[in-house]
Amino acid sequence: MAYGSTIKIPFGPQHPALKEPTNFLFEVDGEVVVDVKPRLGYNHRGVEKAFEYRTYVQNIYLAERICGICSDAHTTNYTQAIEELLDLDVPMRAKYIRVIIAELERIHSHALWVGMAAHEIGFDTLFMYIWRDRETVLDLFEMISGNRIHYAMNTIGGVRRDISEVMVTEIMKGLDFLEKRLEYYTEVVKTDKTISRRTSYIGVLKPEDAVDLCAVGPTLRASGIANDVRMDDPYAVYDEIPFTIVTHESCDVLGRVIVRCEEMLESGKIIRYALKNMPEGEIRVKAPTAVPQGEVVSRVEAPRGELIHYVKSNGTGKPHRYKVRSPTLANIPALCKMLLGGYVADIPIVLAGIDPCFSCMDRMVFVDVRTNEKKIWTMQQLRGKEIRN
Amino acid sequence: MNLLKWARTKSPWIIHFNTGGCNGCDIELVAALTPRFDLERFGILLKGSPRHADMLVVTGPITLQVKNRLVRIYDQMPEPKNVVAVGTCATSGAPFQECYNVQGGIDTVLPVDVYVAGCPPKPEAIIDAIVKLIQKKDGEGDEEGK
Amino acid sequence: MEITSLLNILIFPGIIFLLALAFFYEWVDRKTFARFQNRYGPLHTGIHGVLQPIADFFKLLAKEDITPSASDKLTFLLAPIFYFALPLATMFLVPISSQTSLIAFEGDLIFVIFAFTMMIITVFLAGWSSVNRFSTIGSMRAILQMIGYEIPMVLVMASPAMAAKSLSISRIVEWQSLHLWLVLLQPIGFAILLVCLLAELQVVPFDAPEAETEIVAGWKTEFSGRKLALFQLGRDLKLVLASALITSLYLGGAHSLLLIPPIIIFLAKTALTVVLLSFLRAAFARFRIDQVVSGIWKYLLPLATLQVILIQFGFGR
Amino acid sequence: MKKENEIVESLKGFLKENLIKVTIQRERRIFAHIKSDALRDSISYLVRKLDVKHLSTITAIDLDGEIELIYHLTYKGSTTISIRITLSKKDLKASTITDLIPGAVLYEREVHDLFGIEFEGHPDLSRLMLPEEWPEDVYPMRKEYGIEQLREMVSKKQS
Repeated sequence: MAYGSTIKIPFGPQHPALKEPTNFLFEVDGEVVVDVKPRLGYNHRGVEKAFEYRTYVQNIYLAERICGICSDAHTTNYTQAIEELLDLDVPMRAKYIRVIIAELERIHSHALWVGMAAHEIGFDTLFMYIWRDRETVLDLFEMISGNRIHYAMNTIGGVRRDISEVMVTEIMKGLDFLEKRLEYYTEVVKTDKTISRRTSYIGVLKPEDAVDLCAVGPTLRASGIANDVRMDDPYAVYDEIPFTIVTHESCDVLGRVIVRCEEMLESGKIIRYALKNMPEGEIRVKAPTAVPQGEVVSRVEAPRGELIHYVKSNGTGKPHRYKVRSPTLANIPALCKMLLGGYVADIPIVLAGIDPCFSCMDRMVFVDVRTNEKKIWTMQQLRGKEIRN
Repeated sequence: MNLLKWARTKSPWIIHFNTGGCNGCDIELVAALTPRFDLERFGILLKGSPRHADMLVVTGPITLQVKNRLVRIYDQMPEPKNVVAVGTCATSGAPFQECYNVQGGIDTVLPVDVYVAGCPPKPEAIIDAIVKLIQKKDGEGDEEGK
Repeated sequence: MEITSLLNILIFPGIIFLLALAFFYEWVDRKTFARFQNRYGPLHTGIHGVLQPIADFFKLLAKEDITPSASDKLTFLLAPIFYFALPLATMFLVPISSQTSLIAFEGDLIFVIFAFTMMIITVFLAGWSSVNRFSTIGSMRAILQMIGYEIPMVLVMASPAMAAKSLSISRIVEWQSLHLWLVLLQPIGFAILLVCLLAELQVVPFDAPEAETEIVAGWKTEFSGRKLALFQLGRDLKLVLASALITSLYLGGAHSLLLIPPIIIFLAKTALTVVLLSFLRAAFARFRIDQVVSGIWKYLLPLATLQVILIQFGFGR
Repeated sequence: MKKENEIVESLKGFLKENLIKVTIQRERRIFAHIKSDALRDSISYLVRKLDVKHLSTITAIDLDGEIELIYHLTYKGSTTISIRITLSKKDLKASTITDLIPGAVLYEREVHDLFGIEFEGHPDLSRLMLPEEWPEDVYPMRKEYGIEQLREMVSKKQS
């Protein structure tokens, strides 16, 4: 390495740590990261333009394929928005089924993430074990909806498939096994020496930075701030289901792992409650195709955080404008704040800390960050500040 | 010479590249590594560097941004190499047909050996595709294997 | 050079046998690592996948061998050859088929320590000559890690020599057959040697130099085809060397036991050591490079010196 | 609905004539249309007085003749306040709010890239997520470009 100067390490677009194509160019001084320039856009497909060229029913399938891991969050959000435009009242049973599927997806997404985080720090055994147990959730999905990943459960006016009695007992059995295993993994994560060596005090995000940089989801909750769309802005039947928001004060990657593990257990309780109190009744209501003029902002708590959809309809069969802002996009500024000053060896685990889903997010590039003063910091100023303190 | 053919079919090392898909296929490919499906039974290892790999497993439609990087990865791989297009996006860029930034399937850029249909294809389908590609390389591939 | 010793060198406890042993132990390692992760591991090549390492080796031999234009050609070519030759040569110093190895002279333990250091130098040259950012960082990490574990390893290799009052591995093995095994006399030494050899093999708790998720493939990123095949074989031979060393220095080495020939005893012990190394590989997450070096200097070094002091006071003898 | 009325009253009190129209669409949803030059001080009012620190996103809509910007802010995570300003297509200028809410730096970049709106004072308005070979000053989300037009524009630029 030339003397004194830093070398630039390309991270991606093809990199074993990243499952999706994104390119972070790190400027590294020795092993310390001094500068980060994410260059995204590899995943940008121009989905929002395609929304304007399809009818409302076709858009359900497009909304689902924005992201493979949180596909149900996107369709729930989409169908809710259109139902609000049509002001349809969706049967209670359909809302309960939506909550059950959303929480099952949260377990599957968090389990997937904890496995990937373990793989990032080289702990392949935990990755293999937790992904083996995650298969039970995918089996439940396959039983309910016929597909492991894109379940296509939601449609405008309700849900397309019902959860019969046999399925309820099956889900209960799956949940018992899962909860036993997840408690064990949470125990492992909390007590294992090597995991805590690699994740505690790494990628620290102070609470006021998290609020300033508009972080969302587990990244925010791991810095001790308890806001969750399911509790604050309840949709479907979340206002009738008692559950607690999981937070953690450690503000580092270990906190994010623990928050996600405990959220999985919380989701298990939600599903049990929903299965017990699911009312009888039909699961769909006929929806007219022409949507009246109007605009709606609909929010959902996706596994990675607050997901916002905004739709503006002009009375025809196709939306005038459809805006999707995914949770990973909101977490990227917080991510860049965490990465500065860390080690090269910590980049993958900090990057994985916010559970980036670049396929939902890919619209953004981020360079600058504002620290507590009012000034706008350029990268050079920030580099000086980061190294000194 | 059949020792070489035996060796080549018994240890295909793969490298995975996501060209902008919805990462449904990626998590199914990674699920194929885990205990329930376990690709390593066929000697298949997921390698990090293109220099070490024989097969390039591509998921997702090609976005304009990622096109030349995909070609560069393909060029970096040493000879006898193959390409497996996993998922309908990689085969034809189906769900993102009208998106302005999507160029369509992988075959618009690379010579593809095996297409795996499905959105996303199940891990068994991905393993079946790789095994069929191995048989095709063996020469005793059955008729419908292209 | 009589015919028999030529045959010994070439065939039995020599090159052919060692290569076969290397492939076999890679299979044992991959199989146990997979079983610990509750999956099968290689299954369809040969019975239970035994021939998988051989298949990998021959496939790599037949692949195109790319030399990056910007790389330093000579070192890029020589590094794999050295990486393969060093462990093979060092294996002749370890007694396999009888209590004395093929080449036994006073001070062959020092040659083994020298060979271990040379291997890491070859790793550094390999990474440095392939001018690629990831390889540079990988090779720097390899050297950093060597600085970390080198001294405790030397101390812990020297303590059996002090107990047996000789610097030849064969004589240490003989000494152990007369007294207790050194693992019982010097348990700390055995534990530290295990940890240092894990670091030498660049295996999971210490595989920062080729950390797959951080720096692609570390110092091996640019190598392909025949060179990669030699690196793979070199890695397997190092695994055999490490387990053979642990067996000879601490587990009593190759000695005949009520008419079972020493070769069988040696194979049994080394196979068990490989399973133990593979278990350690499955049980830990990867440490960061600075944690490795500071951890070894803070914990292993004092323990190693304690071990040497204990021997002086007569505990380890 | 008490909380929403409070917010609307305090907004009316502060903005007076700058506030063109404000509606409470339903529980926890407020839409306020304000004059475009009153943007900065209304955002700073919200951030300081009502402690609304979280900007969810900025949506831009191409209504033929003018482009509408909607800033979606959330009050304590629950009520979404959508501040709407309209910019005529002739001068697409808006002032940045990155110094008030640092998280907005991303969303302004996206709107600049897809709609071509200049945000004065923005630290770095370089290319966002469109590929390098995307032709300059072609803004894909504008209504005047169809998908086929965009396709052959890009292929023309690439060849």
